[in-house]
Formats: sequence, C-alpha cells, structure tokens
Amino acid sequence: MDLLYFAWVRERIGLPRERIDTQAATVAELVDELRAREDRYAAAFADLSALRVALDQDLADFDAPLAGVREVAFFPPMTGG
Amino acid sequence: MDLLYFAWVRERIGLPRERIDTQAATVAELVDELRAREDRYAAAFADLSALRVALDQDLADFDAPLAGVREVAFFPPMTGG
Amino acid sequence: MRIVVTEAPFDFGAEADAFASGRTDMGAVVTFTGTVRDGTGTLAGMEIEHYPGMTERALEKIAEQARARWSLGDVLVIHRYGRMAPGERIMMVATAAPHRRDAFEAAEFLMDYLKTRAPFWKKESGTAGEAWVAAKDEDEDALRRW
Amino acid sequence: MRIVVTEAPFDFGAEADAFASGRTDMGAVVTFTGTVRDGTGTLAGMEIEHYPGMTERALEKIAEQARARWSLGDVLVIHRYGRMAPGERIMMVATAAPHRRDAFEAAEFLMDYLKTRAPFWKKESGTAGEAWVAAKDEDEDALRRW
Repeated sequence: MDLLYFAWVRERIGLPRERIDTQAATVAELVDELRAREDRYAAAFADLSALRVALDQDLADFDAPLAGVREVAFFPPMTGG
Repeated sequence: MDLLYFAWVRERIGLPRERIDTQAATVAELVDELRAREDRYAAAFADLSALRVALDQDLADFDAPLAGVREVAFFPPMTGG
Repeated sequence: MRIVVTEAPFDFGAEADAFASGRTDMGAVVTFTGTVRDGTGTLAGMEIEHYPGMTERALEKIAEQARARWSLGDVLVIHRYGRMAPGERIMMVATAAPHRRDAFEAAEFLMDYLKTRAPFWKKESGTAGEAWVAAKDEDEDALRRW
Repeated sequence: MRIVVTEAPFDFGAEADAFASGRTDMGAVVTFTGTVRDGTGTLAGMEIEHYPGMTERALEKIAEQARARWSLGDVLVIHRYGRMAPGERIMMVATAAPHRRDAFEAAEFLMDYLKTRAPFWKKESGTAGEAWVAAKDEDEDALRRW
C-alpha cells in the first residue's frame, strides 16, 4: 500500500510517500499503527480532527475500510482557491 | 418643462421629446392633462402600472410634486443588462 | 470606479485583464458579462435604447450603493446601447474585494439593480418582426433580497 | 468543460474572452479570479502544493456536480500550483448559462467546493518566515447552503 503525505503532514513525517505492508482493516487502525512507529508519526497524527484522508484519490472517513485500497493519502484541510 | 419619452412610450406618442407649459402640481395631474390631449397620449398612458417616471433623471412616483422640476421622462420598466 | 456607457463594442478580455490588475490587496475578482441571447434561433438582432444623462447617473448611484455596502477595492460597469447581433456582448460588471463573498454579492447586487433601475430598453428583431422585451417579475423580485 | 491544473501563469484576459465566445444561446457569463493577497504588506510569496491525480479528479467531480445542478452551457476551472508572488492570479472559474442566476450560483458553488474539497495547500512566506495557511471555518460553513 502506498502512503502519501502532503503539506505539514509531509513536513512532520519528513517524507512525501512510502510503501508499507499492513494488516489494518480501517484507516483508524492504520493511523494507530503509524503513531506507534516513531515520534514524528505520533506528532503528525496527534489530532485527527486537523487531518483529512483520501483513499485512492477520493476523500474518505477515518473509519473507512482499507480492503482493496492501493493509495492512502493524509493531509490537512484544503486551502485552495 | 421638457417631456421625454422612451421605448414604446416614444413610439406610441410618436416623438422623443417636447416642451410644454403646465400648471399640473403632480405627475399624476400631468398625465391626466396629456391623456386628455389626443388618442395617442391616451394610448401611451392607458396603464400607469406599465409605466415608470423620472423627474430630473431620478426615478419618482406618480404622486410626486412637479414644483421646480425641469425634465420629466416617461418610459416602460427597464430591461437592461 | 469606472462607468462607461458606449455604442461601440468593448474588449471584454482586455477589460477583465486590466481590472484590479497590479493590486496586491484584493484576493477576489468577479466579472459578469451579458450577451445577446438567441434561445430559439429566430433572433436577427437587438437594439438597446437608453436615456443619456440619467443612464450614467443611475449606474453611478448603483455602484456607489455597492461600495457603501460591501468592502470593495474597485467596481467597473460597461453598458452598450444601439444595434447588436446575437452572441455580442451587451455589458459587463466587475468587482474586486479582499474576500470572495463580497465580490460575488456586490456583482449580483449590481446586476439586479442595473436590470431594473438603469434606463435601458431592449428591442428584439427577428423572423416575427420587432418587439420590445418585457420586464420580468423575477427581476423585480430579485431586488428584495438586498 | 475544461479543467486545467498547471504550474505556469495563465492568461486571464484571453481565457475570459475565449470562454463561451461565439455561443448565441448563453446570455450570462460569470468569472471568478483568485489572486495572492497581501493584506499587510509583509508577504513575500506563496507556494501551493497539490495532489497530482486527485486534484484533476476532484475538480472534475465538482464541475460535474455544478452541471447537474444548474442549467450551464460551459464550465472552466484553471488552478495553478508552485510559487507565486503577491498580486499574481492563482486560479479562475468561469460559468456560462442562459440566465444570470444560474451562472452566479454555479460559480459560487464551484468556489465553495474548490476551496474545501480540492487538494491544494497554501504556504505563505514573508518577513515572519513560512507558514501553512489554516483552513477557515467559514469556508466549511459556506458549503451548507448548497
């Protein structure tokens, strides 16, 4: 599974993307796994209300299932326009 | 006093402007005077709800006083834009 | 603020490009352009009559009202009169504001007032002859929200 | 319908002029342009990051929603990413419709959704260093009216 990070999530974690193996069934489980890895992940995922997630390039909720998903992206609320 | 006519008011009366002498105290009295003149005026002023009036280039009501007014314009509701 | 009443066509692209350009304090620019519409393919053209003097005065008053009501950096109104063919641009308004909601609302306000309070009258000519365009109740109703 | 995501500056005047031009069935065209705003004179520039692939997909989805909801003849969205200076144009939307209310509402809808649902992030740099622009509650609130 590909993980993508944007904006300050990318900066806190220190990389724009990585490939991982995971048994997580939902986004929330994946976030728990990542938080447990290292402080920089714990810092990036400290407050989920300040984060958004997209599964295969569609916005999703944190309780969404990961079955069949190839690309998970984490980022702050968007500020385009 | 100068009277100006626009759009179908101008077409019905058959002229774009004319100068008149009047003792009318209000627009409504002026309209009554004009209606009494000739059929083409009666036709143009048949339905006041389909007409608008401007006094010295500001929109006004038909009961507005004419004291000091130099230019009275009659026309249908506007359709610009 | 610029108000232009003209018989000649105007260059929408150049006007839109120049409007508020170089300003660094305006985050939002909205433009509206009205064109001669031929919904049924039977329109030959349109002639717009206006009331010289009052037209400029009415447009200036409407633009001043918009500036008093919203936080605007600039306002532009251009309106043509005379003969126009289907697809030709009749008029444009443009508003610049720090924030988009002000720019949008002011542009809609300008259009609602311009439609019903500026002395322009449209006459269409087509296969069925000539006819003055009737004012729409919905245009008058649109004023009530302001 | 045209969606453009690009690093290069775009020619707003030429885009506005070309949009819906030659159409005789569209009476109303609305454009919105967003520029890099420097309210306090302390901004050096802005960098916009985006999510290639998802960005185009999100903008297309938003434009399709607008077309399904309003009677539109055409929709244009252009959005830049990368470095920009104060006063530079970041993006534009344009809508063409037979009637002005549709063109205005669709343009506002596009902007409200684009602001909060298209994956762009702004980072400002200035005299006080660099900072990511925070999303505004009012932008999220603006969605509720649709």
